[in-house]
Amino acid sequence: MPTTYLEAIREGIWEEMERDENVFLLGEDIGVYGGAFKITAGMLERFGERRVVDTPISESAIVGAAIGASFNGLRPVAEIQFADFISCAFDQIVNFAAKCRYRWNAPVPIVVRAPSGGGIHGGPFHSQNPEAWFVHTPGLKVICPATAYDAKGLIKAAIRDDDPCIFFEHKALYRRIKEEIPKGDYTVPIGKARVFREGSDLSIITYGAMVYEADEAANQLAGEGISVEIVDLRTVLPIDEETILESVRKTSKVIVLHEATLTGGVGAEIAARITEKAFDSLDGPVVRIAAPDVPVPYSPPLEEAFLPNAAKIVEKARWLLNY
Amino acid sequence: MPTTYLEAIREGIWEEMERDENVFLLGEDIGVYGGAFKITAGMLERFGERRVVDTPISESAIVGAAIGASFNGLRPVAEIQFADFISCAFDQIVNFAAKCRYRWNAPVPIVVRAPSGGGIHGGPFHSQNPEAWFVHTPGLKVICPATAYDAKGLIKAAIRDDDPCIFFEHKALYRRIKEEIPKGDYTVPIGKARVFREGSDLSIITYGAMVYEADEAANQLAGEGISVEIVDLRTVLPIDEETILESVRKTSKVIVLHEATLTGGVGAEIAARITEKAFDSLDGPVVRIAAPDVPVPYSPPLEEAFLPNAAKIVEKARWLLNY
Amino acid sequence: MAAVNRATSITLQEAADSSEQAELARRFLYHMSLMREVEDRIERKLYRQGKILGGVYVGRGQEAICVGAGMAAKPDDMLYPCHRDLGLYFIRGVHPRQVFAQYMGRVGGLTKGRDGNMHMGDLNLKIVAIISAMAASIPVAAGSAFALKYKGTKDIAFVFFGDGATSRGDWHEGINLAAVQRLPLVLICNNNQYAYSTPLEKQMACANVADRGPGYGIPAEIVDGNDVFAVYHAALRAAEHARRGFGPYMIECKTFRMTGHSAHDSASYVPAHLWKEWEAKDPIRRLETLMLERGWADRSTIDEMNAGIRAEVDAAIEWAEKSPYPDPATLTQGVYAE
Amino acid sequence: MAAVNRATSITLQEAADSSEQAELARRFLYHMSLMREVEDRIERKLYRQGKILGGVYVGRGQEAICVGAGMAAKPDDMLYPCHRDLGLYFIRGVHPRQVFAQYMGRVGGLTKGRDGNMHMGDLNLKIVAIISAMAASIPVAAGSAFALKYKGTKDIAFVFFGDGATSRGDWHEGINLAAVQRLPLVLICNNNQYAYSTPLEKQMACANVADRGPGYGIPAEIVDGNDVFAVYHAALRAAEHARRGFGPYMIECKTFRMTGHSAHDSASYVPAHLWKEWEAKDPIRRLETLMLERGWADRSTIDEMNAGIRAEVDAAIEWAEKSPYPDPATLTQGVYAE
Ligand SMILES: Cc1ncc(C[n+]2csc(CCOP(=O)(O)OP(=O)(O)O)c2C)c(N)n1
Ligand SMILES: Cc1ncc(C[n+]2csc(CCOP(=O)(O)OP(=O)(O)O)c2C)c(N)n1
Ligand SMILES: [Mg+2]
Ligand SMILES: [Mg+2]
Repeated sequence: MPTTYLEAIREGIWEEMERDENVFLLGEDIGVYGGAFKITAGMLERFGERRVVDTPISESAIVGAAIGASFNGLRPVAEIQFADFISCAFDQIVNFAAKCRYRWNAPVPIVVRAPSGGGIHGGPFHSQNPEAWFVHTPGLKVICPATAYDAKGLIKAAIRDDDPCIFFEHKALYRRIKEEIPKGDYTVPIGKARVFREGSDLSIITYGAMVYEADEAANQLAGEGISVEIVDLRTVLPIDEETILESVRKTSKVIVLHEATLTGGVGAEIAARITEKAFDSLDGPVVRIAAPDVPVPYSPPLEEAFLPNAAKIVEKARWLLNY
Repeated sequence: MPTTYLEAIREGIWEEMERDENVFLLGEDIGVYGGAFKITAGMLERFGERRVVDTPISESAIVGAAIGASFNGLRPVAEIQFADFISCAFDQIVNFAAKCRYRWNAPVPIVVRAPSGGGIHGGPFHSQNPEAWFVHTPGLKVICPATAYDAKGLIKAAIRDDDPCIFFEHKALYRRIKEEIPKGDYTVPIGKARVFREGSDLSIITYGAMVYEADEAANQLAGEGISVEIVDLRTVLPIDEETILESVRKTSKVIVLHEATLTGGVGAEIAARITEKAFDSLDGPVVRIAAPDVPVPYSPPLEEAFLPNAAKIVEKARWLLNY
Repeated sequence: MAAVNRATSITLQEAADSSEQAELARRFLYHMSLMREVEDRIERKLYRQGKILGGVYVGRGQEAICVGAGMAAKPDDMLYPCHRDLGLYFIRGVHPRQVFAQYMGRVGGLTKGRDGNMHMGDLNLKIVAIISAMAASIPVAAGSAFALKYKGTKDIAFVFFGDGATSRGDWHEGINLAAVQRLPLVLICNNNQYAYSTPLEKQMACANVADRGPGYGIPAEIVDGNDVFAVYHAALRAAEHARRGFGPYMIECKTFRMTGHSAHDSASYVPAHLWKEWEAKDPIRRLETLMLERGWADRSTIDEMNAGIRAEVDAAIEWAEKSPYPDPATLTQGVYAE
Repeated sequence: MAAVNRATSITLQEAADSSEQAELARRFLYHMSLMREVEDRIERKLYRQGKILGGVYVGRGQEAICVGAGMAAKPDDMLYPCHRDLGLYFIRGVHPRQVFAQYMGRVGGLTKGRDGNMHMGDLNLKIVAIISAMAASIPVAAGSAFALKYKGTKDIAFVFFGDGATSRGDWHEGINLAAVQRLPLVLICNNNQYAYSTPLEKQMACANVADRGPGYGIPAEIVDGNDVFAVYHAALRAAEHARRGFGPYMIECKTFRMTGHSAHDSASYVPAHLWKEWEAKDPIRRLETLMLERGWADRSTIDEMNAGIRAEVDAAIEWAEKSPYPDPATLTQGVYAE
């Protein structure tokens, strides 16, 4: 039976809880309620109040307490109810968690999970993709899985990782993405991209929900005889430069795509690296496709215009291929 | 008599306080003490406790209160004692201030001042350059002046601006930069870069304290017969794309330089835009020079190795010119 | 807890005469019933019909709080609602059709489709759009109060929040700043005993939110949040305190959320006896009973009023459904001043 | 404020016999005097000689707080110092030479030159490096307390903070979380009446930090922070409370910062009479007087101890100055696990 993206994350956490007594969960409404998105459903019953901790509405304290618990041997998995509220815990993440190892050799093996992304009519405060803030913060690892397989393998890898990991789960994928995945234990390495689809004419470098828009665009372009390669980054910090550059060297034309707003987004970093390190391989400008620089609007026609999609990708791809 | 960068900002604020009764100041230790860096020295005596408000240690409340006061007709200038602590007010800035106009047509004419930057042996918590986080936040304006002239003109423009402005003052420039500036009223437009030094062989796009490192490098390179153009962005959001592209089209070789850490920095955005919009003008990769991806270290030899400087620029420039 | 006053019963002393009381009661009832009707339609009809997308949060059972406090505010006072305070909008003159259009993402909504559901406001009406991050509104409201004092007005700011919001850092920072600066700020807590699925005892280790007043050096009073007169009179006292320059004043309104956290939440975590207990305390039924007992209204006037509300709401929904969606061409407009 | 206990005088009852007392006093005095001497050298000598760059923050006049509380902690308890708590490091076995090297940015320092001044810690010694953002350490310490309880130990966490830090959101969130979860956390406030230049009345509108205890449902006690025995015994009570599973316990130590906020601050904003008043209450002089009065020490033993400290410190500075600077080649190492 295929497993949803949501269920895959749940399974990954569950298995890690079974495997390691030091793993525990904290966050708002994760216990009795099983989490706003039901990622932790059933865990209170299985693991008890000691290991599944419903907290007050205190994002900063949730992350802070996770850090402190990690100093004493635990492996906390903190949930931020919506990624939009991770800004309330920002200082703990960027100034404390991220810098401990470098400053005084104190590892901070925590995971901060945050349901992110638009397309669910959540409006400006329940749709954001804030990964770029953390990508600009040395010391963090930032994970944005697209598939159920990766979601499970990466959450498990993040829990075992000795550095602070920010794990963005795309809300629009939770129930939409279903696939067969291995039942038992496996991990996916943090920092390794994956060629999601092989191709030779054009590379699309992307991650998260946009992988599927890219794939849809690739299908359409395939009909026109154009072969698109899709690189799913999976981890946006550290960035798997090697896999990106390999693809670019192969196709010579590249689109960088993400759902977050354009300016200062992760796409800027990727585009900059490509230009710097594969300049001679490029047969055209590195094209970025992203949401425009506005808050995420609520009304369906506005949100649709806001989000990148296959049609917008196809259009830009044609332009680039004719360059 | 030449005016320091610090004094220029002070003069700018002072004049705006004189000009407009609705301008007021709030922050930690800005009254009796005149601010940690003495930007507001003498203002309590001149304008009184009503308009110069010493607050508790509450960065989030400082920014939040500024926003609320702006709803009722005031023009608050909030001071964050060190830019490193702006993360404590992050949610108020990125989720509330930045989105009000778009969401419900409510202008937020506030200025958040934040002394930033390294080179003063401040260590990981008193040296950061956090501008990129805000550049990735639509709705904000982000200002990073390099000269005393611009510092005064831009703080005045920011106070008069109807959008939320984050004003980063570079601590290492406060007393180091001195120049003759006009006494009375003038403003510098937000969103306009300036060609700091004209040249024809190579463009360096930069801002803040790095303008002087670029200039120093340009001097050295001039000795080798190489003519460097320096674009001082002054404002990093909105980015003055036109001025950047004009310079790139002229020189065909470009270095993007900043003091903040490399990955996900403002330089990525600039490099990406250049590649996208001036691809055919480029005679070599867009080279970025920035601090490495580590927290700002304290010890002088480490900090020196960390900060970009003229020598590092000259080396990269030579490489690029030979490309 | 010497500094905490408790006003748990209806205090009518302050009122001049019975006809004034009756008129006040009618206005309370109208706003509370309108709020109930509008939210019932949204939560129990339009949402289930798929006509409303995204989150739906209503104030069922808590209507006395925003209506009682909102009626105590003067028109120039600033209001900072939370997500169960729809009554405030009606008191300030927002029409139900604007609310439905807002929920449906139409241009007729207060935010013209840019934001959804109760995330709406209008500076002209001095009602600030809800800030989604719980308690973020407290320091912002303190800033409004600062400006009103700065300008030498006698206007004040009202800020509304739930029991769960009290755990946020912003709650603490905002109240403390307001207290130190003696800002004219009235703090209205709806203590409905749950924050989403989280019960009070997992939110705080003290018995009452009001127990925190002394730690900020401000008065904090507990009232029966299902008694609109009690809320109203407490809010008047608080407003008077603030207007006179004595600084912030907190009112904790004990109540219960008679619904799930949002429309998709069945609230199965709430023990059944609590529903029963609080159903009996419904603030609208309670006000009606009071009005009938005192002879301020008879059944038929109330029925008539309700019929009027239903008709008003029917028309409002019709209007909202005809309101166009925003033009995608406007997507990037208005991020900055133009 | 019924829930607030006040312990303003020396309470020696708990102690078994006088020789134990004398021994305890000697250890207090050694750590307090060592802290004073090390910080005097840093602030008044090395900093002025330009041998130390960046910020210098010392605990002059407040030594009784960290030493009294630190001695009440057991070796496996977690310590979260603030920036005027150098004594904690010595109690945990850090050598003065490591502190000087730290301040000078040398590899011999606790952070090997990566961080500066008192921003240092060592997980092996269970002492967490100061978090620069005021009060950010409170939720983190709560997390340590959580883990210690989770693991079934009887160990607890101590977190130190100033009066100014109490205004931060993290302070509130951290204490509330610890209270709700009944975590074994001892909260030690050094109320030195200033935060940088900001006096108490601009920081809070209540009389005492301890007045906030009831709002979190935790005991909060006020002690004379210049009386090391009073601090020690209060900390023992608090620790006992926490170890027994009763949750957090706050101690507010009234004291005064006998110096500027940092080495570059002349503190001209402090009224002269306060310096005089508090100079007379110096905790080290006071302890010495007590020891002499009780016959626990004579002048010459104290002088000897001080001479020993000075020699130790001389040697430590010499050592630190010889400690090399970090190799720039290591700049990018250790950001992540390798
Ligand atoms: C900072 C933040 N964290 C989480 C949320 C998600 N959330 C929305 S409402 C809510 C519960 C609020 O409880 P309370 O303050 O008691 O108000 P009530 O809903 O009971 O009226 C939560 C957790 C949020 N909006 N903001
Ligand atoms: C969040 C934050 N804001 C501002 C500062 C700058 N700062 C450092 S210490 C200090 C004063 C602290 O006062 P208090 O907590 O009373 O401690 P004390 O220095 O008096 O011991 C300030 C404002 C900071 N470190 N963190
Ligand atoms: Mg509630
Ligand atoms: Mg203090």
